[in-house]
Formats: sequence, C-alpha cells, structure tokens
Amino acid sequence: MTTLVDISGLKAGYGNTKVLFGIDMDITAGQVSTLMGRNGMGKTTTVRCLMGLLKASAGKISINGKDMTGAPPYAVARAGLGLVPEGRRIFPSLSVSENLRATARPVAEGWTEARVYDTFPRLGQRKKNFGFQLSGGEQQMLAIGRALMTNPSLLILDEATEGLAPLIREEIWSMLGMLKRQGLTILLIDKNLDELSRISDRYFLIEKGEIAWKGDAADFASQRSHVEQFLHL
Amino acid sequence: MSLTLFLILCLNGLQYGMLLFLIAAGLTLVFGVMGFINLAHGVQYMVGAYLAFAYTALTGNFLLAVVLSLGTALLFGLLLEYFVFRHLYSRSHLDQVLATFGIIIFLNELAKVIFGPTTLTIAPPEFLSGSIQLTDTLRYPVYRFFTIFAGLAVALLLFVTVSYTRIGMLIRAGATTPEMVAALGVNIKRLFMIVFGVGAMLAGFAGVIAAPIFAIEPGMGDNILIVAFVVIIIGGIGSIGGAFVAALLVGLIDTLGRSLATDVLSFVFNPSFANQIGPALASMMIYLLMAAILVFRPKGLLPAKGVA
Amino acid sequence: MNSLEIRKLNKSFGALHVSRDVSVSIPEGECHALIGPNGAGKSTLIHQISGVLRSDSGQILLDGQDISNLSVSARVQAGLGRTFQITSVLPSFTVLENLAIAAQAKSGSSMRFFGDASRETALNELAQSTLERVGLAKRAHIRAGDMSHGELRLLELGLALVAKPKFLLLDEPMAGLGRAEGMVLVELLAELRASIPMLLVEHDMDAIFQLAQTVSVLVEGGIVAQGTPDEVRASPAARAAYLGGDAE
Amino acid sequence: EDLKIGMVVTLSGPPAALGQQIVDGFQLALDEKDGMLGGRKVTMVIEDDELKPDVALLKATSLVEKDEVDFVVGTVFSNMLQAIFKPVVGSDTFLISPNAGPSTFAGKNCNPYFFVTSYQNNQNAEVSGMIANEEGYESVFAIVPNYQAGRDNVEGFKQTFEGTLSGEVFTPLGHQDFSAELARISTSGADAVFSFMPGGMGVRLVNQFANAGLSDSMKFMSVFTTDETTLPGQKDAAVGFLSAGPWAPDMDNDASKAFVAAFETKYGYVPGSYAMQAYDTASLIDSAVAKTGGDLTDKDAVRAALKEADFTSLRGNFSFNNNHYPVQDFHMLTVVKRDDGQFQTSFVRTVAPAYMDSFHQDCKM
Amino acid sequence: MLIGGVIFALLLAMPFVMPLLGAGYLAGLIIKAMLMAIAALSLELLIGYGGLVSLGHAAFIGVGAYAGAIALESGIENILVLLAITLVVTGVVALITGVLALRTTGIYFLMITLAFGQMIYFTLTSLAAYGGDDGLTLWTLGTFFGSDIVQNDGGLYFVVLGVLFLTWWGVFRISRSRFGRVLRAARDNPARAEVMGYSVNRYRLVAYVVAALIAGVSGLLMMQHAEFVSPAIATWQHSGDLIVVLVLGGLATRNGAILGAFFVVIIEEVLGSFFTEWRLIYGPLLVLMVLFAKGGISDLLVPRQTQGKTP
Ligand SMILES: Nc1ncnc2c1ncn2[C@@H]1O[C@H](COP(=O)(O)OP(=O)(O)OP(=O)(O)O)[C@@H](O)[C@H]1O
Ligand SMILES: Nc1ncnc2c1ncn2[C@@H]1O[C@H](COP(=O)(O)OP(=O)(O)OP(=O)(O)O)[C@@H](O)[C@H]1O
Ligand SMILES: [Mg+2]
Ligand SMILES: [Mg+2]
Repeated sequence: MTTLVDISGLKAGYGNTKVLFGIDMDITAGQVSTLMGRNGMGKTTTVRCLMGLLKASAGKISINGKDMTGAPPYAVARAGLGLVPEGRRIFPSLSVSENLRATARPVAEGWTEARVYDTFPRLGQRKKNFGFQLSGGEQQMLAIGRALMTNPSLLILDEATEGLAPLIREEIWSMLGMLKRQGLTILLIDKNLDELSRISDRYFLIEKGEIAWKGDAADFASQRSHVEQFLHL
Repeated sequence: MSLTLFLILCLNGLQYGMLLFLIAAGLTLVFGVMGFINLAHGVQYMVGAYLAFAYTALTGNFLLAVVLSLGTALLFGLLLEYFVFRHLYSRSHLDQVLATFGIIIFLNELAKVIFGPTTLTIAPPEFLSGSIQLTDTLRYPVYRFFTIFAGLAVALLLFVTVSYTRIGMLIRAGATTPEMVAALGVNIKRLFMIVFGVGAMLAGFAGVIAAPIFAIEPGMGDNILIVAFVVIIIGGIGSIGGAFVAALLVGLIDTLGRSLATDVLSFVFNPSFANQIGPALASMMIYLLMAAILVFRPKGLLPAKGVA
Repeated sequence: MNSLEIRKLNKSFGALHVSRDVSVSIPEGECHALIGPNGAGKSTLIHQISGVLRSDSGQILLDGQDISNLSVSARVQAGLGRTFQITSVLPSFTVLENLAIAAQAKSGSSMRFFGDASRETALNELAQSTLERVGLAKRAHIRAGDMSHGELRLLELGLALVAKPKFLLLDEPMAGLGRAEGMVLVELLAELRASIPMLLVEHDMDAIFQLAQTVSVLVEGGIVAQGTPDEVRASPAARAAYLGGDAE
Repeated sequence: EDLKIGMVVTLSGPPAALGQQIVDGFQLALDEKDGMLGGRKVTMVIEDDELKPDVALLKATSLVEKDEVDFVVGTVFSNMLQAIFKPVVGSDTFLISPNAGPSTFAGKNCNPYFFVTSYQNNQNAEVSGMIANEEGYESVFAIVPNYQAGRDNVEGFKQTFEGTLSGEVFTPLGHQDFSAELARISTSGADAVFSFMPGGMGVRLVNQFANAGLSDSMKFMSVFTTDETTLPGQKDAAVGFLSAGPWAPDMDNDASKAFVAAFETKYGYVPGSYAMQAYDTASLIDSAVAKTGGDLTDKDAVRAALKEADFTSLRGNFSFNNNHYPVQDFHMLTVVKRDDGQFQTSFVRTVAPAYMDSFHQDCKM
Repeated sequence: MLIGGVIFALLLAMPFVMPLLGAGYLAGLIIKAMLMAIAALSLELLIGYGGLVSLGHAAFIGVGAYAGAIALESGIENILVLLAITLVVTGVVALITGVLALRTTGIYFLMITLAFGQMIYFTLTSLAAYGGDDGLTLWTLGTFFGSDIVQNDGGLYFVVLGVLFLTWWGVFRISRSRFGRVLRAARDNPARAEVMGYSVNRYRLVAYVVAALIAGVSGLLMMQHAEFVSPAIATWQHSGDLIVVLVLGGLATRNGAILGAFFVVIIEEVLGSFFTEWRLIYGPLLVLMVLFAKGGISDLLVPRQTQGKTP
C-alpha cells in the first residue's frame, strides 16, 4: 500500500482569518478516502490547499513521495490530481464538448468524450450547448466528466452529488464504485453517510480546522455514533 | 458624388477597419481573457511604429524591419506583462486603468525624448509602393491593399485559433474561470503571458503597418486606443468575430461619415449650416453608432457567449 | 383562496421547450414540492415566477393579483420571496447588513439621502431576529463573502424571510448543507409553512417527504404527476423519470 | 534687479516642436545680447501650457502673481492665449504673443497691454487668396481641420480669392488618413488645393498627396502646412509647394541671414517663422526697455516704447497698427531642397506689402 | 473625520497666510485643486458607491460651464440665476443620457458614457458663436446681486471652499443613507438587489443625475474662476483625470477625492517646475502607487480597518 498524498501540519486561512490549524492526512493509492465535517469546518479549504489554489501558511504536502508544497495548481494537476470543485465551476463560455476537451489529458484506455457521454447521456444530448445554459445538475455532471477527462490518478469530488436527481446520484455512486474497482484513488467530500459507507475505505473527520478523528471502514462502522456526534446528527 | 469616389471610400473604410481590427483583436483578447483593461495597448501601437522607423533607418530594409519590430514588440509586451501587468490581474479595473495610464504617460514622453516631438515618416517599401488600376478611373495604392490582406489574414488566423483549437478553448475558458483552468493542469500564468505578448505584437504590427501611411509621433496611440475600445465594445468584449465585424463597421462608417456627412446634410439644410454641423457630426459618428448599438444590445453585437 | 396560482406557463430557449403549459395552484398554508430530473425545467419555472425570465405565455397570480407583467423588484414588493440555486448575496457587506438592506426594501422609501441607515434600529432588530431564526446569529458581523458555502445557503434563506414574503420560492435550499444544518433548515421550513406558503424545488427526498403536502413531478418541461407525496411515490411515471426503482 | 520675462508656450506632445522654436529663438536673441535686454539682466521663467487651458491659466497666474514678471511672452496657440489673456492683462502686465494672433483681441476687444509680433491669424490665408489670384487659379479646393483656426483660414482665403471654391472639407483634428479627401480632390477638377494643416496632419496630408500622384496635376498651396517644423517629415514630397508668410529663412537681409546661420549652428536645425518671431519679440522688448531707460514702472511709457517697434526685424519692415498687431509685408514662399540636403521655405516674391489685418478698425485704442 | 477636519481647517486658514506666499497664484492652485475635488467627489458617488465608472463625467462640467457662460453672454449676471440655469440644463442632459446609458453596466457603461461625453464635447466645439474650440473669454462675470463676492477679486475662494465642504459632507451622508446603501448593494450584486425588491436602475439614475448636477456646479465655478470657458474641460481626458484622482486618493473613502486632487495638482506643479520631461517620473510614479499603495493615499494615512467601517 503506497501513500499517494501525504499532508502534514497544514495551516491556512483567508487574509486574517485562520481556517486550518494543522491538518494531517494521508491518502492511500487505490482507496476511497472521505473527508467529513460540518459546514465551514475547512473541508473545501483543505482541498484548495492540496490543489495549490490557496497558499498554506505552514505544513507540507507531498504527492507520490514528491514534495509539492507551494506548487502551482497546474503542476499539482499534472501530478495526477483531478478536481470536481464545490459549486461546479464549469466553463460557461465553452460548449459541453469543449468543456470536456479543453483540459483533457488523454491516455491509452482512458476517459474519452464518448465514454463521458455514455456515463451521462444527458450531457450527450446537450453537447453543443454552452456551459451557462445548463441546468444545475447538468453542470454537476459536466464538472465530473471534465475532471475524468484529465485521467487523474486521484479524483477529488467536493460535494459532487449536490443538486443531482436521485437517479443520477445513484448512477454516480455506482460509477465511483466501478472506478474504485478499476484502481482509481478517490477523495470524497459528501454528506451522505449511508452512500459513503458503501465505498469508502478511510475516513477523516475535520472539526474546526483540525482532523478530529480518522479511521478505516471497520472503525467507522464501529464508531459511527461517535462520528455522528461530531456531525451533530 | 461619383461611384469611383464611393468605391475608394469603401476601400479606405475597409483598410482603416483592418487596422482597427489588428489593434482591437489584442485588446479584446487581453480584456476578455484576463479581464484586464490595458490602456497601454495604444502605446504598444506607437512602439510598433517607432520600432519600424528605427529598424528601417538601421537596416534600410522594410521587411527585415517588420520582422525585427514584431520580435521586439513581442518581447516588449512580455516584459511589460512580467514586470507590471501580472501583478494587476487580480486588482480592480480602476487600478489597472491607473497603472496603464502611468505607462502611457511614461512611454509617450520617452518617445518624445528619444525621437523628438516632430512627426516622422517612413516610406513604404519599393515593391509595395505603386498603385493598381482597378477601373479606368480608379487606382488604388498597393500598400493599402497589402494592409487589407494582412488584416484579413490575421483575422482568419485568430478566428480559427480561438474558435477551433485547444489553446483557443483554454483562452475562452480562462476568461471566466481561470482558477479552474489552472486546477485542471494548465499553466495559466504562461497562457496569460502568451496572450498578452501576442496582443502586444498585434498592436505593434498595426503600428508597423500604419507607419508608412500615417505619421509617427508621440501620443499617436492615444486616439486610436479609444477607437479600438469603441470597436471591442460594439463587437462585444472577448469576441474576435465581434471585433472583426465591429472594426469593419467602424472603419466604414467613420470613413464614409467624414466624407459624406456634410453632403448629406446639405440636401436637407442650407450649405453653410451643413458645413458647420457636418464635421462635428462626422466626428461623433462612431460614438453615435456605439451608443445606439449599446442601447439596443447592451453587450455588443456578437458578445462572447457565457461571459458575465 | 390560492396563494400562488400559475396558469399554463410556457418558455422556450430556441428549439428547446423548457416549460410546457405548466399549471400549479398552491393554497395558503401549504408547501408544494416540485421535483424532476436534472434539466427538467424547475429552475426555469422559478425564474419565470420570480420574473428573472419572461414567460412566453401564461399567467401568474399572487393572492389573486396578476403579477405576470411586473418586474423582478415589483414582484418582490408584491410579496414574492425567493432563494437562488446558485448562492447570491451581497458579498462585501456583513451578514447583518445583508439582512438589514433586504428589510429596508419593505419599510418605507429608500430614496432617503441623509439619515444614517446603519443606525435604524427597527431594521437592525429585524435583521438580528431573522439571523437567529436561520441560525447565523454568531456570524452577524462576518463579511458575507467570507462565509462557507453552507452558511451562505442559510443567509440566502434569511434574505428571503426578512422581507416577510407572502410566498416563498425555494430553489434547492438544502443543497450544500451538512446533515445537521439540513435538519435545522427542514425544521425551520416546517415551522414557516403554516404562515408562508412555499414552492420547494429539491432533490433531497427525505426533506420533501417531511415538508411537502403536495408534489408535482416535472419532466421535460411538463407536469407528469401531481398529488400527495405518497401518491407521487406510487406513480409509475414519477418513478421511471425520477425516483428510480429503490425509492420505496 | 533683473528684468523678469515669463514665457507660456506648448512644450508637450507633438506641438512641442513649435514651442521649442520659440524658446530657442528667444534664447538666441538673449545670448547674442549677453543675457541682457535694454541694458537689464534678464531672468526667464519658461512654462509649458501642455495645450490645456486650465494649465495655461494656472501657469500665467503663477507668472504674474508669484514671479511678478514684467512681460509675459505667449502663446503658440490661440485657445491657450484666450485662457491666459484676462489674468495677464488684468494685472497690468504686458502680454506679447510671439505666434497666436486671434481675431478676438484684434477688434473691439483689443487691449493696451497686449501686443502681437507675429500676424493676425487670418492674414496668411488672405494672402494665400491673393497668391491664388496672381497665379491664375480659377478653382481651388480647401481642406482644413474642423476647429476655429481652420474655419478662420477658409474664411480668410475666401475673402481675397476671386475664383471659385470648388469644395471645402473640414477634417477632424489629428486626422490620419486623407485618402478619401484626396480622392475627392482629384475628381474635383480644381487647379489647386489650399490647406491649413499644422503639425503631423500636414505631414500626412502632404505625403499622402504626393503618394497619390496628385503633385503633377495640381498645385498645392498652404499656410502652416509646409514649414520648417513639418518639412523634416515631408522632405521631397513638399518641394515646390507654395505657402504664404512674412518670412522665410533665405530672406534677403543681413539680420536674417546672420540669425539663420547662428541658429543653425547653435541648435542644429532650420529655424521657422516661430523662431524668427520669438527673436523679434526679444528685440522688441530690448528696444522698449532701452527706450524707457530700464524703468518699467510707468506703464504708459512702456506701452509707447513698445508701440514704436524701434528694432531691426528679421522680416524687414515692421510696425504696429493701432490694435498692436503688426503691419508687415507678406510674401509668396515655396519649398526648396538645400544643397546640404535640408529642406526649407524660400522667398519667391512679395505679394502684400505693409499688409494690415481687417479687424483694426474696430479697435478703439 | 480627523483628516477631513484638518484639511478644511488648513484650507480655511490659507487665505490668511497666503499673502506671504504669492496670493493669486497659490489661491489659483488651491482653487484648481478644490474644483477638481468637487468634480471628483461627485464622480465618487457613481464610481465609489455605485460601481458605475463613467468616462463622460467631465462633459457635465462642460455643460455646466457653458450653460453659465452662454447665460452670461446673454446678459444674465446674478450668480443664483446662473446656478439655476446650470442645474436645469445639466439635469436635463443627465436625465436623457442617464436613462440610455444605464441600460448597460460595467465597461459597456464606461464606453457609452464616453460616447455621450464625446457627443457633448463635439457639440461644444461646434458652437461657433461661442468661440468654437478656441473657447470664450468672458468679459463679464457672475455677481451676487451686483456684488463681486463671487469673483476672484472677492471671495470666490471661500465660495469654492464652501461648495467643496457641502459636497464632501453631502456625498458622505448620502453614502451612509438608505439611498447610498441601496446603491452600494447594487454595486455588489445587482441581481440580488433586484430580488430584494429594489428597482436598481432607478437608484442608479438618481445617483447619475445628482453626480451630474454637482459636476455642473463645479463647471460653473470653473468658469467663474478662469473667466474663460473652453470645450477642453469636457474631454474624456478630463474625465480620466478625475478617475485618476479618485483611485490615487482611495476609492470610497471619506477624504480620498480631496487628497487625490491635491496630490495630483501639487505633484504636477512641483515636478513640472523642475524639468520639462517631468512625465518620465510621473508615469512610473503612478504605476508604483498602484502596485504598492493599494488603497490609495487615504490608506497610507489611515489603514482601512480603522477607518470607520462602512455600515
Ligand atoms: N474566500 C474566503 N474568504 C474568507 N473566508 C473564507 C473564504 N472561504 C471560506 N472562508 C471561511 O473558511 C471557513 C472554512 O470554509 P470551507 O469552505 O473550507 O468550509 P467547508 O468545510 O468546505 O464547508 P461547507 O460544507 O459549507 O462547504 C469558513 O468559516 C468560511 O467562513
Ligand atoms: N439560457 C438557456 N439557453 C438554452 N437552454 C437553457 C438555458 N437555460 C436553461 N436551459 C436548458 O433548459 C433546461 C432546463 O433547465 P433548468 O435549469 O430549469 O433545469 P432544472 O430542472 O432546474 O434542473 P436541475 O435540477 O439540474 O437544476 C436544461 O436542459 C438547460 O440546459
Ligand atoms: Mg465546502
Ligand atoms: Mg435547477
């Protein structure tokens, strides 16, 4: 079991507001890891730091054993991280097809435009539409497809099922299960504990900018009520 | 008015439009992609003209001077981007206006100090000098044809690049969501730098081309900058196709307006009144056009899609 | 009397017919849910009702008053409140100010040029109490732009509530909320429901079954099923298009 | 105490070339007199009006109020003169214009504290009309920029020209591309073009005129279009083009010859009429201060001394009219290429001897 | 508040120390700066609080000045009547252009205001009867019921100072009022403001007209001070100068417009008095100011946190 991403002592914030007070996380290759926490605890901030979108004030990030602390986002992405960001952030001025192709990094047997359309037929129907014309859910599918088209070795989904209809959500969960079986490493942020527990191998619980609890699937099953307390359920 | 005159006017309008397009294209890209208001774009046009002057004086060869000028203009744009502009992308438009305004002031003065305040000219190259007989009564200078074709060629190249190539997609994507473009593996800083450099080079190219027709003087970029802004606004910001259509429109309307406004008015009013009002009206023409278009299409004629 | 009634609304984007003869009546005291697959036209319908989009044809009545031809702001003044699917607040104002400004719209003329608006206690108190209601009291003096996604969703709701609307349009209010926050919100809405009828667009089925008395299922712009939650759950049309097999 | 002279001229932007000639011409006169005028040591304060009225106003106020100068010399452009006029003459300071000579202050608004050493703006155009008559042009096409001076020049030309004006075109200020106008001119059947296109506009017009091959079929006559400030940009394109003016660098008098030689040695370029007028302005002040024995407190005496114009003008004959605008000879000039490769205007013949402006009758002074 | 107080105290004291420093010139310099500050403050309402960057604002200065000048030429001398005429004319022009211009926003608004500004400018240059683009020297000036208190020799300095104070105070009050708050909300997120129940364009139009009226008054005062009007004051470059003043001073700060105006006037005067090529220094100075003094001069004096947080 190799560690794909290793985060240690990560501190970060926005201007004068400190948000992260020392995050330690390690993501194992081939596993599905989950980052949980209530609203505003710093999940997205952690992801932004990992992606190089936000400068950390302290701490270390290494990817595949290589120190990537402070690396620019494009370098992180090229190191194999694919992001489905919170709030979708698709390219509104590009068509669906262009959204998928613009940042694609094709590999043999990897994701192609056609394969994305197979997975999300709805997108296939709206191929020529501009990003800004899509419904909320369509945008969400596009954001996932776009990240897959970079053929990442670690796929990060920040609230990726938000706003999707139950049927589609179901499809996405089963697709994630399939991707996992194919060996893709995944980092999930989601509130849907039941669905999560079907595929997740590792759990990190973030509370006020620190990792308050971590454990594997077995730990999670046995300590679920403890975790749910943190989540105020 | 004769048909010949009208044809000449149209050709001139076309040629002026092409020149405007060369300037506006860079401006609209830089504005559309980086959201950066670069007032110094006009000064880059001036720099192109002075470079052409200096290199022709140095080498005596127009073509060589063009090539050297283009290279230098590109380099100049890259340097400006590196030292000043990239620090301003995340700042407000007004900060950008102020900083680039400072650059205009500086470069205009510098040009005056180096080359003197007087108007300079360069002759068009030998092989582009004569004129072509179009009809019995109509001759048109080769050099002006050359500018029309140069403009068309650049327009086509840009249009294809922006609409159909991957770098074009990235440019359009970067316009609205630069952070995501970066997060998906594109070196956005370099992309911006390239766009900026190309924009500067296009402006410089326009300056080089204009040098033999018009004259070279400090501040020559200031007025044309405003017209270029009119063009990109009429066309819709960030839209190359829009800039092209608008440049032609502005070129034609301005040229025709200036020559015909007085005549047209004197059909209606008495000649002395027409003479008084006509020229003022002619100067206003492009502004009237812009205002009218914006009133009915507040985002320009062919706005880039999905850009808020 | 029906609080909100829409009659045969239509809207097309070019060749795409996004609302087809949509009619819904929502009486006082009722929460009506609108569900449907992604891209069915739910947000479009909300936009049409709130006036952001002009309908091609059809009528919208609020408390019996025809508001089809009013502007967005006039519809708000007439008593319509809404939240956006994609959060939309005043980012550079504090949370409290956001609410105070929203409250100001409903309390006399805003063409006043000299008094200090930030000292108007009536507005500030209303804002404060709304904040407490949506659970953001502790964040009153944070810049709205600095809040996390989930908090913004709550503020979004607060903005709609502070204007004391007669009717509320909610476009996916639960999206982005954590479990705990989501539950708080459901409780809040359940409490509001009696006094403010609402049209709720949501993909969170648990929330819908807790809140809604009636449900419409929108598919490709047209309503395919309408009824109580249980009726809809049983409807084959709804299951095929939206809920999927294991909804039961 | 030093004699203080303030100067307000345009020294920024392209028109800076004109302002520079004035500064250089005045300085040359000063240097030749060892920095003294009328026996008094001179302190110069030179201000740039930036071609902005508000700046000109402020600079002029600064000269009269802060520096308390004895004379203000300025300006290049009429609109700048308008801006500084009231504060300067209002403080009873003598204002001498080395170039701008608007009609505004030549008639009923003439002023005891205001002198012009150049000409009245319309005169050159009026003389151009006479030249056109003498040269036998029957129809002339006028092209000028659309601003006050442009319109004045066409009016001036029309006043004396006896043929028909086959067309008049007003272009925007700073006009770039004259090809449309030239197309029109070429089909107009006119014998000659009359233009007033100062600075870069003139360079473009003349070059484009020549490039269009019109020089063969049509005469080109102008004012302030082919002068020593624009010829370096026009070169061969302008050779043989006619203009009207009170002076050319090859004027046949000793003072002028000495001036041109000294100027070219010192500054390395050919002086134009701007430099000449500035030089004459210095000579005028020199003569007036000398006459009053260096005492400038009696304004009436100073005025009388200035009015006498008792100095050797580089132009030859020179005197002041009742409105303090000059009475002088106007000539037909043409552009020539000199043996050293430089270009300049050259005297052809005198057209209007002792010519007065047409507004002086209205001046009650 | 403190800085504002100091500024106005200094300005008030100035005339009493000025005679020692070459009165008229210095007064001229300060009046120029004050007039610039008035115009900039009016623009502040649009740009700083409304987020509407106009590049045609100077046209209203021109309209105000010419309305006054033309009325003067036709024999009206009472400054109050001139003021009324200026306000009416500027108001009407602003209303017409405002309704059309406000159909757009952002850079499009900037350009359409530029277009209207240019139309006004060209119209002024074609007023041949009033000097065309040479401008018009005014042989008579506005009087206050026959007294010259409102002229340079009288108390024009204090009149301008008074107007500056009123404008400064008024703009500040407006920015904190209900109206100003809506204006700022509309700048932040117009779609949201609309959904809050505000008809955004109505508020913007009022701001536009008020700003134009103040600019018109500054134009009238400019005319009275220069004893001369010229279309040059209506150019877009002049509008640009006002924007420079605002940004340099610090946008949407209490004293930014005044600080900026004095900074620009003084720096030009000082640099210009040393050498003709002063722009070689001024240009880079602007660039450096933008790069390193982010909130303008105001922020250099008082960092923004402590500067009375906006309500
Ligand atoms: N751009 C910003 N500027 C300032 N503060 C911010 C910004 N973005 C987020 N924050 C603050 O940082 C904290 C953490 O935010 P973050 O978005 O990481 O939370 P999260 O765990 O992803 O929450 P959610 O579940 O709501 O998405 C929040 O308190 C928020 O107020
Ligand atoms: N401006 C537009 N131009 C063209 N098509 C549009 C436009 N806006 C929306 N659409 C299309 O209309 C359809 C309905 O969109 P709408 O946003 O109403 O869906 P929705 O039901 O809210 O979906 P979701 O649940 O995913 O938010 C979608 O297919 C969308 O792509
Ligand atoms: Mg988050
Ligand atoms: Mg939706």
